[in-house]
Amino acid sequence: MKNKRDLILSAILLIVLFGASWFANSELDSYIRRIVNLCLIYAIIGLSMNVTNGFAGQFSLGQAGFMAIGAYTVGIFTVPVELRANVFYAVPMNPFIADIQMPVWLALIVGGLLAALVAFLIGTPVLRLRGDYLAIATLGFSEIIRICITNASSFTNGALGIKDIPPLNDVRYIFVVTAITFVFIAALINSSYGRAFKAIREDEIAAEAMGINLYKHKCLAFMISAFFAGIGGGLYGTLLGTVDPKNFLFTLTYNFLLIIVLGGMGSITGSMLGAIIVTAGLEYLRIFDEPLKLFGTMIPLFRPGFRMVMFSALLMACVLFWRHGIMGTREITWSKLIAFCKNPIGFFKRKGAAQ
Amino acid sequence: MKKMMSVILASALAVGLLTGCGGDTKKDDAKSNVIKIGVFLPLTGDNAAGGELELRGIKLANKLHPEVLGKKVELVIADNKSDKAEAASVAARLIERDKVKVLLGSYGSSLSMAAGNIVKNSKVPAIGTSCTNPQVTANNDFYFRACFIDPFQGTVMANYAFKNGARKVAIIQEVSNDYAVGLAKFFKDAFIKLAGPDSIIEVANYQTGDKDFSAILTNIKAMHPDAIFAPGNFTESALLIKQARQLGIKAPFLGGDTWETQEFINVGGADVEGVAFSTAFDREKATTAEAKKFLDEYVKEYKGEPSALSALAYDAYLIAIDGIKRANSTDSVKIRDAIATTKDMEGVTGKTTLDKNGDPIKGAVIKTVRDGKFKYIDFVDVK
Amino acid sequence: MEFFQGFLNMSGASFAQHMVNGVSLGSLYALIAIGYTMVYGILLMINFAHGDIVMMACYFAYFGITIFHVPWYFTFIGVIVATALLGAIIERMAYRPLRDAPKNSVLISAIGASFLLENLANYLFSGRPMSFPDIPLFSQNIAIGSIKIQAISMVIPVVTIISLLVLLHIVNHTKTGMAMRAVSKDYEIARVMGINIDNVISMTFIIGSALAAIGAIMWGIRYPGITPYLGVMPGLKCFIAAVIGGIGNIKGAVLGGFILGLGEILIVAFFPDLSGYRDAFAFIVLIIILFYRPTGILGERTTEKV
Amino acid sequence: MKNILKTKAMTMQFGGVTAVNALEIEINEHEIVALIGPNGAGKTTAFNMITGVYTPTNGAVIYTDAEGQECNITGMKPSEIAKIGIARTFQNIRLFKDLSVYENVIIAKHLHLKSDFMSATLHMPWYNKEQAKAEEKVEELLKKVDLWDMREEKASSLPYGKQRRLEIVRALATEPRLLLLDEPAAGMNPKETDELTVFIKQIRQEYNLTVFMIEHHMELVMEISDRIYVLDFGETIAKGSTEEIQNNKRVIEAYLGVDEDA
Repeated sequence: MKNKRDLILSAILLIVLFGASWFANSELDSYIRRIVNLCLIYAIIGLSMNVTNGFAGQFSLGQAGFMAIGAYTVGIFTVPVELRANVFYAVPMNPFIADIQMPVWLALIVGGLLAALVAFLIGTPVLRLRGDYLAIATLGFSEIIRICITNASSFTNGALGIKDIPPLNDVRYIFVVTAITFVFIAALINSSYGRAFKAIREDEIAAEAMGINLYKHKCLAFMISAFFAGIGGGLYGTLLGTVDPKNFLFTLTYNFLLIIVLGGMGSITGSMLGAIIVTAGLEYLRIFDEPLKLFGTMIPLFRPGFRMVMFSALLMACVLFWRHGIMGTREITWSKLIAFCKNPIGFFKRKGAAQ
Repeated sequence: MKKMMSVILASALAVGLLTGCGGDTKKDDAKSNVIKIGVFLPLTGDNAAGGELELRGIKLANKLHPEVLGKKVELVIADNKSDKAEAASVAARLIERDKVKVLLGSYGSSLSMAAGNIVKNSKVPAIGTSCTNPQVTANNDFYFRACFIDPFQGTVMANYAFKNGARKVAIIQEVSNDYAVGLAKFFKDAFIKLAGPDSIIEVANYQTGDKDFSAILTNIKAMHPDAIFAPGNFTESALLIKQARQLGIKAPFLGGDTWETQEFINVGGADVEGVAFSTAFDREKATTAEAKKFLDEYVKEYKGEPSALSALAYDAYLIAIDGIKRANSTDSVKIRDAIATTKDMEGVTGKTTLDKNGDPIKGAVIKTVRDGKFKYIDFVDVK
Repeated sequence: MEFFQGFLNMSGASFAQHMVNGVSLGSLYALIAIGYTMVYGILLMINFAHGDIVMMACYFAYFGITIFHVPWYFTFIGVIVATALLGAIIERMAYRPLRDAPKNSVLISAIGASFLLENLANYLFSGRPMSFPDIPLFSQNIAIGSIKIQAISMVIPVVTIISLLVLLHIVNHTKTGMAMRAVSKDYEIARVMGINIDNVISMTFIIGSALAAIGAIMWGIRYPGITPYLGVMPGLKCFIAAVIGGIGNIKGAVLGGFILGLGEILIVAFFPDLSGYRDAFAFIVLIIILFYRPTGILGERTTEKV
Repeated sequence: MKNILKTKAMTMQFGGVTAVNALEIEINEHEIVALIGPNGAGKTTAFNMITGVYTPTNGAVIYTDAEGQECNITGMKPSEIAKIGIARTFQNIRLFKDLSVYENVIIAKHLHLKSDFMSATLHMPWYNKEQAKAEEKVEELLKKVDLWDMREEKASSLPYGKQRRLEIVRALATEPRLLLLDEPAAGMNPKETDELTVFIKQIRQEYNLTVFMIEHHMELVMEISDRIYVLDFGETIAKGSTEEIQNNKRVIEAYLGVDEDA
């Protein structure tokens, strides 16, 4: 049976990748490890953004806010109690939370759940909106979250941020979280609920007429998205070791926007590809920030700031010329992979003909 | 169109590969006659102005002290974009990729803190240039710095305010800026100790990037403070002071070392005349020989008066060179141990001795703006 | 009761000063919001880059006066022309190719354009703030009793009203305006009727950007620090102002601008403890308005045809 | 004969305009009832009120469910109305264009799903069982209506007539008792219209349906309707059997001078 074959192949792939992450963790230098980790974390958040923007068709720009909630939850609850007085030196930590310490995995889940809760609260007023209104309202909420974090010093240490978060630069750990996220979202999209999301994306009115409760499903998608953004944010916090409100400016969301646009809105495998290309690419584009000597002459174009010009130009070029990204709403499936391996040239020809 | 895109992408990648590989030809460094020092500074983004000034100081120091242990010192400069995530990955890159022995930077305490764990874990010493937050070196044996810290700076300004007759002070802080919030707290603590619990009459907040301060200023005007302590970025601070003067607030403004940039005067114009702020260095207090050298060379190189930021960055480089010299080794851990015992190292901002946290014990200069120029008014030594 | 401290202690003079501040800020928001609303009214899309066009105009003015020493009155005309041109170019590059694409693509392209302008400015002009040229005529202070007003704060409302009237005239009484209204009512039918859609939309962007330039000049004189990210917050807030008033409705944008400007000032005036939350105010108002009156205060209610 | 749907003085006003005024409709089980009238008469508005897209400004919609209970469904959400057994199609086809034919139909089974989203995502056994049952039903349905061979194709790539049919099939998949068809024959050629006539009759028989439809093709209407309501400018100007309507003066007047393709 095809399903069984796919399941086995997927399991094998996961095991192989986990082995690779084991190898990466012990063999690669910390710089590469960092980039791998960042790729994985960005993949989680890209996937989460794709649930709302790609599958449910609700254009939300609130990812940075949900990440902030996750990152702060992890930050607040994992800093060792004895170090807290030192971190919260301006305004003492609220006694209500001052003695609660959690292991990272628990803090991650709590962070995700809190983000989902906030998404639920936000969802009621916001999800009635459509298109650009929704985009601007979610962006607004992400800013409100950030402003609240800046001002609620006794919980979040305000602008001073939280330092001394136990670092988690372990590729295996982050890989496992990413794999769980991927499998979960893939399973969700392939369930009846995932199809309901797609129906809403395609046509809200028809979806509703088919008995799909719009508010319930949009809210569900929004919450799931926030949950994983919270988890991703938490991992981001542990990777940095310190968080402060300025990490979560709404421009952070643009990174994930590029990921899902490049990968294809509505494609899970596309989001993974997008995350890897964007993260590694941004790191790679760093050469644009450094003076470049080509054939003995200095090229004056290359100086700090050029990389971000390239980044934004890429985002635009992607939308203008390549609106569906790499994958569109298609997925890389085992059947396609096998067909490709059997006949690489024929595979593309057939696809070309179909278009 | 699709084809064109892929061609462009492919060629971009190819160019990248070519240039990227070019940089990777590094051999075992024990025998090499180059010592690499990494510099990570904000060269773009909000803090670019400060980062650029510090880079000048470091470059100048490198020009005047190009060698140590008979080896050439090579600077590897990286931009951290005023962004913490970037700062962390840039620091990791400098250490892992470029194999730097010492790291210098950064402007902005939060950027330095983002690199804290990386420095600690990879056991490479880092020397902060102008990151004044006490948290940078706390709990981190590998982080040192060339500048004084905020508790000291806050106390200095509180004393200054008190000495000049201020009894009721209002604080306007850039609430989203860690530097401003930290400094405001230490100022407040010190001032309350001097003038009593009711002496801070108001703490108002604004966000980075705000342009309009008329509402908080109108509130504060009605309270008639003797002085206003307003630590923050220079752009926002200059606009704030401008609007305060425009609203008819006559009280003097006090601030921190971030104000010492030409942009502060450019934006603030005549309205920032008479403000007072603490900083690390001034020509008037240029007592050491190194300082004279620095002043001469700086004026020659950059055609302008150096700021304290450049001086501190210059000193950070010197601390690193001094450490390497005394360690007589290129081993990062040995260099770290040598830096930790830095004593009376003669730099631009005076003699530097590092305490057990890795913070220097040195005094502060108080400056003002007069006739469109920064002018020295006072020096406060460590008690 | 401490919370209401500011409210109880406020003197008449302070209140009057707050009102003046609010009107001054509000009229500035209104001026920029008009440009937003105009583009939205025709194209039904948020021109995310509008705030960044304002930013670019500030740089143009800086270069004109400070670097090239052109007298300010000539510079301002030049700035308006250059900015209008920039607007037309952005429309041509970022929006025209996507005319028949899904709305979300246009939105992403707009975000991309805005981000590109910011990064480009950062790259070209460095992140170091530049000072908007000081024009004593506008920056001088005028005192009315204990109330202080900067000359420019009295000019801004006048400029806002004039811009509003000129724009209303163009939209309601000229051929171009008629074409614009036709396009905004029904894009397809306007095309069938022989209206050159591309020209009309370009024209919209040119007028919108010229308004942005006027706004930028006023903004620059009032708040003279120019940075690459200058346009982000004003851009968002003026968009919100436009939505509050009813997006697409020019008078609504002015109304929204004043509501937002006064609101922001008064919330800090009455509740000084909330000064740190001031930027959240605009977004909270936006969400409340969208919840209770999705088309804004003066906007027409529309229903989707099923 | 048992009554399945009735509207009581159902009225819809947009601003100052009355789109539908005090509409009284009664539909009995297993009937095919047509709603006709010139363009802009308020027919689709009436549909929208019945299916919850609009809430009537006045009046009530009463539905009799499978147990014979009368319930007031005025102002209920469209999704809830779909759940109690009223399905509809749209005047301008509203398929899920980018999804496959199969997906279009199985989405309509979602409303019968009892598993919560967690067990669905984790593909718990009880969810899989439910899902298998749904898949079985969809397969059976698609085979019956000759769309099984095209199940993998994108809905938007189907020929026009098939799209119309698919929309009806999708509505059928929600297992309704009352099916509302909004101009099912619009844009069809005579051959397709004939096929549709047969199809509607067939599904009514097969699934024991009640059909309420808006249609301009008079031939189709006269051929299959048991009863007809005629609307003009929001007012009911006539109702009755096909013969009664064909001879009604007011109906002829209303249609005279109105450019109709029927």
